[in-house]
Amino acid sequence: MNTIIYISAGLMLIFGVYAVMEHSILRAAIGLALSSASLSVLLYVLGAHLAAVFELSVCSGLVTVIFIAGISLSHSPKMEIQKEYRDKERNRQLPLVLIGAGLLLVILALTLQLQTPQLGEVAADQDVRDVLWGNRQADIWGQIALILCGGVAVAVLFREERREKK
Amino acid sequence: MNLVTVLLIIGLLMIFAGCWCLMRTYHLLKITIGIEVAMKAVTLFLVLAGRISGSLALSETFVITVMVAEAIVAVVGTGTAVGLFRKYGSMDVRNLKQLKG
Amino acid sequence: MVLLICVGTPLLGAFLLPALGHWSEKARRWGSLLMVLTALVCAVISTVDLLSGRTDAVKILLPLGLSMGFRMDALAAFMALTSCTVSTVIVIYSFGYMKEYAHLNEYYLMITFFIGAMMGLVMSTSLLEIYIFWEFSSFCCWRLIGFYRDPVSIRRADKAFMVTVFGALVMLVGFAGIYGATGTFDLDALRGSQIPGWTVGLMLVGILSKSATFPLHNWLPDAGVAPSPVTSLLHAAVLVKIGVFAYARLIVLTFSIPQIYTVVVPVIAAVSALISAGCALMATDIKRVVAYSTISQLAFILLGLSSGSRIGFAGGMLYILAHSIAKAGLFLCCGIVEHNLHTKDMNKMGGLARTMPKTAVAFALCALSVMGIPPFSGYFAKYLVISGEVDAGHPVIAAVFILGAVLTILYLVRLFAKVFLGPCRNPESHEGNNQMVASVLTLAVLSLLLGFLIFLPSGLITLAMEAM
Amino acid sequence: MTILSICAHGFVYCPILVVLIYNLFNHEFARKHFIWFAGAGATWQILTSAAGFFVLHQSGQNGYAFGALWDPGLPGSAYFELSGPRFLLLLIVGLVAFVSVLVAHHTVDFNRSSYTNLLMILVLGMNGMLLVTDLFSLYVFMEVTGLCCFIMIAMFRSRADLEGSFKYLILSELSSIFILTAVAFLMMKTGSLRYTDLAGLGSRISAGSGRLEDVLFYAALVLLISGFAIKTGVVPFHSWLPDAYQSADTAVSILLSGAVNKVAGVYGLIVVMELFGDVAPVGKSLAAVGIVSIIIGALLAVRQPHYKRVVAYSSVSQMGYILLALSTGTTLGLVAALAHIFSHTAFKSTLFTNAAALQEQAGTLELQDLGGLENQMPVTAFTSIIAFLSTAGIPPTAGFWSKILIILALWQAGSPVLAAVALIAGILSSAYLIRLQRTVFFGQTRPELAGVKEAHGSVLTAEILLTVITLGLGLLYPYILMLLHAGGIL
Repeated sequence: MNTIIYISAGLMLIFGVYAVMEHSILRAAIGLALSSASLSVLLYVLGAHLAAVFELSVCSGLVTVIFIAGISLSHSPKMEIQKEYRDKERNRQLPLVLIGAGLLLVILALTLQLQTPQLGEVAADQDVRDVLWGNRQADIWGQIALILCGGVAVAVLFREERREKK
Repeated sequence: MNLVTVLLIIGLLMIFAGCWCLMRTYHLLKITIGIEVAMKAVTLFLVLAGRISGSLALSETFVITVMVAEAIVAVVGTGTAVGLFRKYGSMDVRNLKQLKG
Repeated sequence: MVLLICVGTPLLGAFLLPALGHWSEKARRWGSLLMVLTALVCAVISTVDLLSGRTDAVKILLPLGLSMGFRMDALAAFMALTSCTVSTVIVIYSFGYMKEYAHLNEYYLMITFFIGAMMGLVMSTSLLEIYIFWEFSSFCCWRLIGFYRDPVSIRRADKAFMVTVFGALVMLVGFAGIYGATGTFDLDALRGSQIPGWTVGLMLVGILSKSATFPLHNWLPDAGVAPSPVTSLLHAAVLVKIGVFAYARLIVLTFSIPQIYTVVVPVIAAVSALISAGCALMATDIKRVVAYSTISQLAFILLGLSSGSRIGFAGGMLYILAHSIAKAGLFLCCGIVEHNLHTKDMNKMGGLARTMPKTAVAFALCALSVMGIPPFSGYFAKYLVISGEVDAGHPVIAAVFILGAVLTILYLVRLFAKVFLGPCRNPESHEGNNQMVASVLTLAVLSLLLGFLIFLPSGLITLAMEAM
Repeated sequence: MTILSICAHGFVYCPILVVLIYNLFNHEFARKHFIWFAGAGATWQILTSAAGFFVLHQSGQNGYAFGALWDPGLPGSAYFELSGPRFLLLLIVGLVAFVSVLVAHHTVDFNRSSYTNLLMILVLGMNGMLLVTDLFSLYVFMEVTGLCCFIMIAMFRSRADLEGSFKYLILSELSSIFILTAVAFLMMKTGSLRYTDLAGLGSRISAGSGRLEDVLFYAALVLLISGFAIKTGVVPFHSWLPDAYQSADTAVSILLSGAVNKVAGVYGLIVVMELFGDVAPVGKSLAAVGIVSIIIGALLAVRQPHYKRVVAYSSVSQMGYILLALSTGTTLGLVAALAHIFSHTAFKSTLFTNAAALQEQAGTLELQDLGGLENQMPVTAFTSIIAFLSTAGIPPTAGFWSKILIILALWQAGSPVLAAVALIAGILSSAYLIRLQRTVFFGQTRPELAGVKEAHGSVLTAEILLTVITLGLGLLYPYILMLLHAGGIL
């Protein structure tokens, strides 16, 4: 059980860092999707089954589709790519920094000797759907607004310019 | 070093990577990807918090809502980036020099 | 009720003037004059009440010690009468002077509003109220100094505004300090209370900036770019007197302050008097000379008020009156000269006594009063101030001020000689129009008459002294 | 259905309803008559927030809880609640939306229908933030607010618009990440995010307990404060703000400065103060951020070459005053902060409306191209002077009273030095605004601007409306203070 958690968490981190470091934007998007997939495994193991499904479909699926749509709408000309290589140079420091930060955190955790909480049991009587529809009406209302927002965003931001601004 | 600590550290590193991307990358879409990477870690934190405090169902509803928000942010970010691409013909942040003062 | 009319008429009525101006030029002028006269009449009525032993007051009670109101006491009555009288003359003068300019709507609005703010300030019963009217006056002086709208005027208007607002904000910090120590802004409640020394210092910054005393005096000579009635209003009737009034009201009459300030303030005043007198001797712009003279004379007033002796205080108050009338007269005369010759450089003038004799006479009379030559009112004031300082035990400072008085005589004689005497260099110049000449002559005669009728204001001054 | 419940439900239902009805009409009709739909939504908001306040005040209740969809019966549920200080912010939202619609009538041209839709969703987002009783729901509605703003800035699609929008998006999402992380950390401790469960958490936590959750609690506070500070746009998190304000269409700038950064940023900090104000460093850090941003914001504003940038940096500076008032944690401090929020809304919206008028009439907002416009545009000049006085805290305007209240609150809370610095910094506000006056209105008219006309129609109406509010409040403040005193608040 714990092994799967460690492995999927590690994969999530590695794919995430890959997504940040990879200078090809398409591969970065795929890295993000893989990171998302690892997270959804993690969520499933941790007991959040519904969230895991959503993670897989929305974040790993939909968001990647959005990014790929964005990429296909914008093909950088060749000379521009050269400029973007600078990204790669700047991001090359990232693993080192991350390892440093990770070591620091580990040392901190070891020296502070904090009393860490344990993972509790998954309560059987709670159903996500009940909680969502019964208790989180405000969030649902917010989601409706968010989706409306997204609709307008697609309509406004992605359309080709027909009329120039005066 | 138990499970919770390890997951917290991994999450923090991931947020760090996302913020790094936000601050230091030149590519507009990459910046949006950076936001998403950091959001992954936040999702993990929320579920972890649910497990620790024993209200997993509640945190699951949070996670679902966050995902919707995440997707819309990706839409808006990509849309703006594409708009900028149409203006400049490139996705380079260094082109953004209109606003100075 | 009388007080509300006195403050409200010019303050709120001023906003009717642009509307009147749309209708007719004449209505605007007379409307403005009428409002100022209303304030004057109300002040007189209220003063009569006061002398017969009744005090007019209105007050609204507010939480947090923010209560506000108006009250007419001896000091307020004295200031209100002085500034209203002088303002009335200035408004009449500007009928003639301000004929041909644009922005006249704004001019009359601001002048009237300014006088209303002055009325409000002198009668206010709360520190916050003083601050409010104080800022009203800064605002008016900003618009009025920038009246001609050329870049120089605008820059100097901004400078005057910034300096006075800065002073006011520092003063407000002082007020907040007093509030922190006592929990109220109400002057009645604060009377006689001991306040921390540093708040007095902060208030002094505000007072010095407003009454243009060294080291915050710089904006006043620069403000001479404004039209002459405006400068006259600023120097004589309202603006700079606000500072000394605040000193009298707050530091002399309301609070008991640390002893050190009875030395510090006279020393500042002495420095200010000498420096500005020196500047006046050097300046070649007639308005600058008179402006520096204002700074120097204000130092005398401050000295009188701060000396700590009753004689000095009475002298200071009398000085306010004498200086208001004489200085207004001087500026208005300068205005006539400037209006005629279209220059302010006194090297280009000379022998004007021949072409504009009435102005020359008025100027001479006012200058004599400022110099402090008996039997003009200025003489009594100056005498009382200096003897008050000797009384308070600072003979050295008194001696410095006598030097200052001598310098005053020097630069005013120099000014008069250069402009009005000698060979005539401006033969085409002529007397100003009737309203202008009548106003300056009125002021000149007033300052001469006051010397003989010195007992008239003394009733009020005695009353004010009793409150010390 | 009582009046109160109609008012309350209106805040969440009305914007969605307007969006739905608006999109039923055909495109050309909707484009032409957008002002009626958006205006109706905004007017409804103004009226119900005022009516709701009086009804609630009459009934003597503290708050009115209601669910968005059905009854808030279930235990532990996130429902909406109307209560005292929220009404003022709801009123501000309505007022700013109304002014923005008036201005948009002139400035927004080809994407009016998107503007209307987004405005209504934005209003919903802000109403949601103000009404929710749960930290997570606060985040959700904050995200709605933010997203609407990005789209509204970007939808005009010039280079500057897109750039400003993207910069805003980056920093805003950073703040979202901060806040969500903080939310997760807090949840580890409590298992619930309702305000009632979180309040007083600070007193139950001790720094030296050696428990991970307690350490994370402090981390959460830092993240919450910096997250909301980014949204507020205070120094050192201000870099997005001038860009976004300058690039956005003026109708959108009004929304951003008048309502969004107050509701999304300052209100968040108000909630943080309400929940965790008993942890001493919270107030202190707010005070530190506030004082720094007052001074730095004003200093930066002095040098800006563009009208809207000056006004934007002035926002940074004024937000500092609000944070300073909040940092006291006293009732007087809260009242002062709300008062300053309201006066800031009035005067900053005036300045931006003036910007719209200048843009429309003179065709530029670069300060070097403007000058001496007071003869051509007397009303705009007058309203800008009143706004200037209010910003600098000079009587008799609303800004003066709110600033005085802030100073008194600080003095009572025992930080006189902060109060003194905040007061003296008022001179910096006067400095940049007097420069604005000198370069735009005061002075001789430039020959190329001689043909400029006064603004007309709805922009002029908006200017006058806001100036009347600023001046009227300035004169009525003593009365308001008496009312507050009678109500037992002060």
